[in-house]
Amino acid sequence: MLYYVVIFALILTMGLALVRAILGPTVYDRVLAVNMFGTKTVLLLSVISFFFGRPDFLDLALAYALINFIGVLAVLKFFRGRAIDEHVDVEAQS
Amino acid sequence: MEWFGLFYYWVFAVLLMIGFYTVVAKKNLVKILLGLSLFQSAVFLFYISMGKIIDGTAPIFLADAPDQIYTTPLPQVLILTAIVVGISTTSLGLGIVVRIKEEYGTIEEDEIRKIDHS
Amino acid sequence: MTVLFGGFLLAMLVITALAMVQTRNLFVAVMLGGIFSLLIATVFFMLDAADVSLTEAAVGAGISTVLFLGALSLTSDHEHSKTTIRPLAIIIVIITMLLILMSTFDFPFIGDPQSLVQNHVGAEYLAKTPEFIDIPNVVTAVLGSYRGYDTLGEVFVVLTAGVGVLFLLGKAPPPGCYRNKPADTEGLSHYLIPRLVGRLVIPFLILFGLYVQFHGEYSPGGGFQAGALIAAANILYALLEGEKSALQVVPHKWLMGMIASGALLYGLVGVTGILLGGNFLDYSVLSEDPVKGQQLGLLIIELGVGITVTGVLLSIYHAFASRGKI
Amino acid sequence: MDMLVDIVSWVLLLIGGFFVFVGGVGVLRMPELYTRMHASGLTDSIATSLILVGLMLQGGFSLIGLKLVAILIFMLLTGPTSSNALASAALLAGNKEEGAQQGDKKV
Repeated sequence: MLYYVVIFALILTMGLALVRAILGPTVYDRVLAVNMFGTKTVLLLSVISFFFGRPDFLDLALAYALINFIGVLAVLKFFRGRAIDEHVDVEAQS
Repeated sequence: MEWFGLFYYWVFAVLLMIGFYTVVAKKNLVKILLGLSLFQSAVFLFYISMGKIIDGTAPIFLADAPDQIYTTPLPQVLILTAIVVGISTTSLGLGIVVRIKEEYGTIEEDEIRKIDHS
Repeated sequence: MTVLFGGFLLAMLVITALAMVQTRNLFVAVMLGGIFSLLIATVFFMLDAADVSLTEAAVGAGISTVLFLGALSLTSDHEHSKTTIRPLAIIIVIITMLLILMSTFDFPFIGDPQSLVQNHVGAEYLAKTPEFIDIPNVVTAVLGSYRGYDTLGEVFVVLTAGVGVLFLLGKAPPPGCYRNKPADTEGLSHYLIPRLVGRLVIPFLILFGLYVQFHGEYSPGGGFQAGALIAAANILYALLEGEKSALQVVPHKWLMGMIASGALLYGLVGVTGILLGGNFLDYSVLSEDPVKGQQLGLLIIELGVGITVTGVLLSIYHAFASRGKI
Repeated sequence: MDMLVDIVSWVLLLIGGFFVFVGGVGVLRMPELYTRMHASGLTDSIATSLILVGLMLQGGFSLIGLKLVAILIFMLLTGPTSSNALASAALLAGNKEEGAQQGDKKV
């Protein structure tokens, strides 16, 4: 069964991304790792649902494919809010 | 190979205790809430791993396989509702943390205690 | 081999949890929490819990991260306290862990067909569902029909939590604790590409939410998951276009109505059962044919659950996002 | 004919798995943020396409195939967009080290 090979590659890559998420060094590296982890999860769920012989469970992968995006946008918004805060601070000091 | 079946329970115990330690030892309130959700997830894992059955599949009937064994649905039902309840109670906790920050100016437990005693 | 994969995933789960507790940057902790959620959803799927995995997918990766980030932007994303190692806490934790680990040796092995969990009511639910309710997804059947009281209780817990958040954050903040930022009217409209793609995704997200809601009897899904997905679609709109436009699409008044009416709908189905001569939450009297009645009841209560969950999650998000802005 | 489809699908899956792994190594080993983003962004798209097309050949024409197409389309849309959003967030903040930003060297 060649599914094993694909699942193994995906889980190994998830491990590598996890190492990157823990090491950092910047927060953006971690967000990148989380994003990559999300894509790998979608692929892993699709492959596993074929591997288990229940391909009707692709709904899960579809849900993740749609939802993962929101996290990254929230991060973008979070940083934008903080940048505006810093800007206000600088203006208040001058 | 059979002893490996207990591995899920061991991970449950370790995760539960990581969450417990965070709740007991950490002083940042948001961190405590994160620890609480870890604790919760550990319990979820425990319930779901209890429900697993060998050679079983998810409890959604297949039309063309009369002899298929299915995993028991009850733990899944309990955990399914608990996940959504968990996120709403966690956000209630976050609401309290935000209010504490507004009143005290900090979300560290020891600093709050200092302000209370002075 | 599957066991090996499970072992890998569980090991990663523990490593993520440790890293999450150890880091002092709360933003990083929230990001690692996202990874934790993705991992545990995969583990749930490997343990044959497709519905639970879908719930974790809908709630954990998107909404949970968004809510935690919203709270962090109102407080602070850095843990100030010095990390003092507390010996007493560690000793207590280790002793408790050893006790739990010792007790695991008395547990049945994972997947043991002889264990109590497999032979109690669960087996009965599996055996009786085709006869009484006749839908393929037993999880939905147990959720709505056999354990309808539980689910009603859970819906009211969700409702109470939502009302609690609204009470806590409904009062205007004390003066001077936020810099009175202008309300977010533009969202991420500076970022053309995310905005364009996001707007493209939203309708499909809602469509998928409705599919999960109404196809929940035949595939993984149901009111809880659908509620989270539709709330996520609206949160995506709020992120892209700003709070104000999102509140124009679904105003506060509607949200309040949704929170109450979903739970009420659920309760009303129960009361209708009494009026038609059955018990509370007994759906078989809703139609001539008891099986049809059960299916009708399930459809309506799932709708009620979905409406309440959408309303609660959305109003919690708005409460956090519009805090401290004029 | 079935045999041929199977072989093609396996080959696609294997190449996809290879690219997944290459992307993982790239994210771990590349020296700084933008190169890492390059590694993950490119391999994500190609690996997703290869693996999902491979699965599509296994699934055939059905609801399953349709769902796979939907997953593929959304992944191809949102993946690069997330990379773009992340890169703009990093540029906006000047991609400072966490330590410099928060006065805390060890995180």
